[in-house]
Amino acid sequence: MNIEKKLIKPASLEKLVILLKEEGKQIFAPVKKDNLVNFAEISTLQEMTEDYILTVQSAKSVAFPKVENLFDIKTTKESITLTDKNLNEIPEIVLLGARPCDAAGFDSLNAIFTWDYIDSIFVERLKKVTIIGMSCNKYDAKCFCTSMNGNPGDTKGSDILLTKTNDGNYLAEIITEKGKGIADKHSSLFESISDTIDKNKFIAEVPVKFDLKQILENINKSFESDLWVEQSLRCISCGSCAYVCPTCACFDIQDIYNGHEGHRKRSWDSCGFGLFTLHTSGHNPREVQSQRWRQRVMHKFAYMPDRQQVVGCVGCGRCSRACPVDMNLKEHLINLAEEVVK
Amino acid sequence: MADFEPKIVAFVCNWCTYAGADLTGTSRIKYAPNVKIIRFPCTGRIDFMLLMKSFANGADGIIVSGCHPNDCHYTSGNFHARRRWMVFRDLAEFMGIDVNRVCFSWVSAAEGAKWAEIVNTFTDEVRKRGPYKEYIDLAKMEHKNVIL
Amino acid sequence: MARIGVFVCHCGENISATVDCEKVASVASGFPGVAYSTSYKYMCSDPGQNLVKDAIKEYKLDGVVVAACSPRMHEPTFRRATAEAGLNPYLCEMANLREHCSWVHDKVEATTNKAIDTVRTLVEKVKRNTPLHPIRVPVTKTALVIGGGVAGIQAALDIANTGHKVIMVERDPSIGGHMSQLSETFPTLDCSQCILTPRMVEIAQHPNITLYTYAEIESLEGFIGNFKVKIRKKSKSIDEKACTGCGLCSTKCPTKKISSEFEQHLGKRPAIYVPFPQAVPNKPVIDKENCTYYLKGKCRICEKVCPTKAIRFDQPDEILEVEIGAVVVATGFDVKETDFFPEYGYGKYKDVITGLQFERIASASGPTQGMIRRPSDGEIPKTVVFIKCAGSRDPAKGIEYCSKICCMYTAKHAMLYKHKVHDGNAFVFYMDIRAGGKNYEEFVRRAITEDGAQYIRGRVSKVYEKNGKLIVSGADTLLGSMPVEIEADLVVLATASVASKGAEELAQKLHISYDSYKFFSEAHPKLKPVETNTGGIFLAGACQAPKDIPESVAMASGAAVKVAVLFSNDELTREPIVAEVNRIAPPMYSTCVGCFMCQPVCPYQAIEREQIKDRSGNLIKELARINPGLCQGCGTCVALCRSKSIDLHGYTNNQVLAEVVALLND
Amino acid sequence: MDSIRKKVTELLESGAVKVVIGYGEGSDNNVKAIFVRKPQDASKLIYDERCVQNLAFYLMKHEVKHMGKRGVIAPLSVMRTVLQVASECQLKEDEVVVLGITSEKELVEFSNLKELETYISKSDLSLPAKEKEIMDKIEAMSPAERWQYWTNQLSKCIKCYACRAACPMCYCIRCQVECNQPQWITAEATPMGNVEWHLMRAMHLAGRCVNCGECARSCPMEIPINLLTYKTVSMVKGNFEVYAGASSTMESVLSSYKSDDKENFIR
Repeated sequence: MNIEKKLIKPASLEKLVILLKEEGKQIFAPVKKDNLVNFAEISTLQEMTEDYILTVQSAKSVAFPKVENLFDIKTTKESITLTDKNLNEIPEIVLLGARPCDAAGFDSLNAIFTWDYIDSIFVERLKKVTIIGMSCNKYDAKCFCTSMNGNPGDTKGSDILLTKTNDGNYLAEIITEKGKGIADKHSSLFESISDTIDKNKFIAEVPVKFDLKQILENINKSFESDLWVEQSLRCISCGSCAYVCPTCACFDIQDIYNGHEGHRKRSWDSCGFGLFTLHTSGHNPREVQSQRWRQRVMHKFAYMPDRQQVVGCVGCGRCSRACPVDMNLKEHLINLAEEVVK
Repeated sequence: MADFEPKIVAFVCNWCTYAGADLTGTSRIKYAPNVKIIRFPCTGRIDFMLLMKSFANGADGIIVSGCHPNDCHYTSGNFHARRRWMVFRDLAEFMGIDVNRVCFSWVSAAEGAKWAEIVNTFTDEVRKRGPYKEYIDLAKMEHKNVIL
Repeated sequence: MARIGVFVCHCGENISATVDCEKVASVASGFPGVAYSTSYKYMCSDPGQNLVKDAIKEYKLDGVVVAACSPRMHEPTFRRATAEAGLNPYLCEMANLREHCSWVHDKVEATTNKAIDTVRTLVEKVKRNTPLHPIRVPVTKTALVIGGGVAGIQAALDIANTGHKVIMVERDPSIGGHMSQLSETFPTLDCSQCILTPRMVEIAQHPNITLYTYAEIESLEGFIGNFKVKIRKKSKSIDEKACTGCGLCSTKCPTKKISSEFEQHLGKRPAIYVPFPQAVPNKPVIDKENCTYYLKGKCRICEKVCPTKAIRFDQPDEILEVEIGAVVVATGFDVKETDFFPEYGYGKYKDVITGLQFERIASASGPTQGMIRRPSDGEIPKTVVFIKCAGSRDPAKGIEYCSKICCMYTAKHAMLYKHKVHDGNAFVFYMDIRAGGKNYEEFVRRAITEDGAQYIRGRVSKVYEKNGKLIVSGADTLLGSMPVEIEADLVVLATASVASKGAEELAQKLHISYDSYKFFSEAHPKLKPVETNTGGIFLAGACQAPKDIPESVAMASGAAVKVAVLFSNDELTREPIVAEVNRIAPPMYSTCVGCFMCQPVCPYQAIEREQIKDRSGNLIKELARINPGLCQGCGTCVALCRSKSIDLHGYTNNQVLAEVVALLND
Repeated sequence: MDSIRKKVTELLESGAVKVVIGYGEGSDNNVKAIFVRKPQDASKLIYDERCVQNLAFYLMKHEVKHMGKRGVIAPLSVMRTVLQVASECQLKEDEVVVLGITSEKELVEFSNLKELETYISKSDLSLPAKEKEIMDKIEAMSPAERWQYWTNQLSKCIKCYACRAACPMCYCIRCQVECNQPQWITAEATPMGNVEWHLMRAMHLAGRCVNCGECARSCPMEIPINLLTYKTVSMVKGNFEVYAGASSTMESVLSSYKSDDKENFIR
């Protein structure tokens, strides 16, 4: 589908939010609370903030929530009944204000959840998400999307991408059928705009920090490198990087059951946790943090490209922002590249 | 609210309060049926998490009771328990948990009447406070998919 | 799915009068995991128990809930029945529908509902029960008796006569205790030493008894049947084997003016001494604090005169380590003295003395050879005032209890005094006369009516000296609190009996509990008066509370029987309700991280440090281990453990949390 | 700073320690923990007001532990942590050299933990004024407001366990929150589970927290969870007259008792 360019004025966007909500969709957008900007459900556009580079947490939970009820369990005297999640209950969600890197992240997640096993709940959730992204006009030192083949105005992953122009209006790029559906349905809000408008004028220029190709080619050779140990010495094995990451998909499954009824639940987990790979036998194949750090990086930069033909990183830099001990992924990747060259 | 009957769970030690409650029975002293007892060997065995789980499972009030100081069957379990309760109460109060819904008491094996009195007084108190709605509401609240 | 049987008992009408037992049984039959549910009129009767046993077999039950009376009543009954049906007894739990339900609630729906909730709770618990097996520990059949007073002597002889070995440890140079200091005993007025000394000799000669005098307990470790005691034998500075007890050393010792403890400081003794002539063992010790040689490095006269060369100035303290199976604590009491009674002038006036000092004055072997002479000038006092409850029953003095023996010994003192000083006046100030005991009341009555002791009901406010007389100023409450002043020549205070010096330290060494007065605590005030809360440690005599001689002796025999019962088996079986630290496969070994914060909370020192080493002996990990022989199952460590690495069999985290959830979710 | 670098060089040259854990320049004006193993790398050490991480955590980290004897650059919180973890058998006296940093940024050396204890006994261990002020505000609220405040704050928690990972006292290899037999606390972040988890963590730190604030600093959701453990700090100080991390031999407050502990809340 060809990208169609339209113009949407703030007042129209405001109206769009109300109309979409009236259609029964949940609208999630960046909201500022206690000085933190995160996605939250909004009813009006006023609740949304534009004062953010990135939300603290990624937008992934619209399709891969922190906790997912996989099925319900009910025990009676005679039997145990399992009831699968009713996919029809999954709401339609409009994700407004997602950055291009957020939008790109769903590609990686989708690759994992539809690889050897098709995760129907994830697929259904993602199907019902419409992403109205918003290009970045600011960036910070942790951003490295351009090194990851992305850019602050990338349309990949978004259904509609908004770019704020000088006059306060938004350039709306209608990217997918889903996006077109909305634009067509509310065509009065989408005005036409000259095709020649140069979007790049309105987006941030994020410098390229390393050569991704070089890293992808060489990383497999680094498995035995001492650098993993050296880099991870200061890592404290918390899960904050994984929990804010738009592409991390590790999860844990637990039964919450009171003897009569309960649920099997899936919740986020992190490969950085010491107990993540602990076997019942007591053996732990990734016993120390350097192995877990290597796993995290290699999973994203070696195993995923290998298996799912997609890199498990979008360069949003959230992990580095969240890390309490300055584990800067970008720097570590640069060092790795240098090491491999040596 | 008039017909609200609180659910109260009592954690008691085997040697003093459980025996004291037995004596209440043998003495045929009546008390409110709202309180249901779970037996422990000693108050020292009672984990503060059990109090939290009781509220989360719908208790409106909790009684924790054991031997008077120096009477512990195991000499010091109640002393250790008392310290934990001190810290727990303080912290819970700081978090806005309604500590008035937890009744700590010493009831000896000889204090059958005291047990009945504690149960009745406390049941009345909790009845007046009403259901512990704030807590149950929180327990029932699903985590929003995307949170603030 | 579990196969639980629920057995609801009507208890005649005790339960069914207010609880709808049929309904409880029928609702329970619908609980998940309940394979069989029924109710019966008397579940504890033979037919009732058979019903349980038959159902276990017929329905292949793997857990039993008996909903009946208190488990404190019939848990053993039903666990036995369960075992007889071939199921592990610890898979049986009781729901208390009688004491905690039917007897305390009216016949309303809520009562039956509570019964149902209780049953559901226990069903969820028993689903998580695991088979437990009694813990067997061997028994070392040697008893330790601490204290060589009359109680210790009695206990030691009784145990020794059952054929078991006894080790007796006495802190003083001689056994005999306070009883050896007494003149005559109430209510028979027989001579104290005459009845005691044969027993003391028997201790020394009994083949089953090893006696260590001048010795103290250093530490006690282990558990019932398996204690290890360290005994410090203080240096006596003599070779006991060589010494014949001839007494020449004492006679020749130049330091003779040391205040005698045995004589309650009314007499003197030399630095090398036996406390009293009938002492057992009758061999001296050197009092290092007063011996010239130890103080100044010169003298050694005793060494020169000793015919068997038995003096050993360089003898060190000796620490013995002995394995024992049971302990009888018989450390007795002390009397309150010193400046505790400033208003009575004790310590200020020489003629204000304690009852125990009066015993020495009245004793034929005492400093006055049994003549009643007062300490100040040796004159025979013509007026003696006895003040009872000196300290006892006096909250203001911090002693609220009654010392129990003073009423009797004061009557005896008045009587002895009148027998010896016929024209003397004996006044007794008292609060109440407590003379419960065989022939006791008659004895007191005799002191008043036959011997003319003058009893005045009231308290003495002050004793002061005026013109060489002690003025005892008090009130007679029977005469409307009329002030009374008596000019006395001697004042005897029936001072409070208090815990023996060092009782607190000893209790801590033995890990037994004590009350706020430092008297040792019995396990149960009615039913376990000689047991302590620590298995295998028993109490005898006044270390538990003030007692007279017959009571102490009776208690000592009681303690001896408890020891004999313990020693009647080669092995002990113990309830398997004990805590355990989890173990998992290497390289973790356990989720325990070895912070050992659980160690100090264990009242029984049951938590040990276990080192896990690799083949070359390098330490891999240190973690906690609970000695099942020592653990009594209180679970204090379980609640404390942050990583939940400790659990308590019978009350596991899994069980108790399931109970909470089941109780609150119908 | 020079004296610190000089001392570190000496220690490494003489082989007295195998590694010194200290602060170094990180990315984007951040400070990061560095592990100096060569004398010449001592020059990378820095110390300024950005150096707040509680480095004592690394003393017990598997990889660092296996390097051998460790030196650590130790501002007050690190010094206290060393004593506290030593009292909990997680660190032996001969495994560590504490390079203390005074509030004037001066080096202070200790030849043993006893000396460190003496230094600590003269230091101000009280809670930071800023947090105390917030705590006072919370305490002044009504119970309902406090409940509102905390449920609101804690609902942000995503259970990434950064607080636990950063806390040097949270050295358990399996936390109670990870027990699933029984499952005390739901594995996922739920409003209730979050309250339970943070209350439990604070209870487990009662009498042990040295108020370094590492938990709150590491929280990506910026929840002031340190206030909960700080509450236990002030409670323990108020009732039992002790601060954690003052001695390597003291018995923990919750492992001990006094027969006359306060019991006016017990009926």
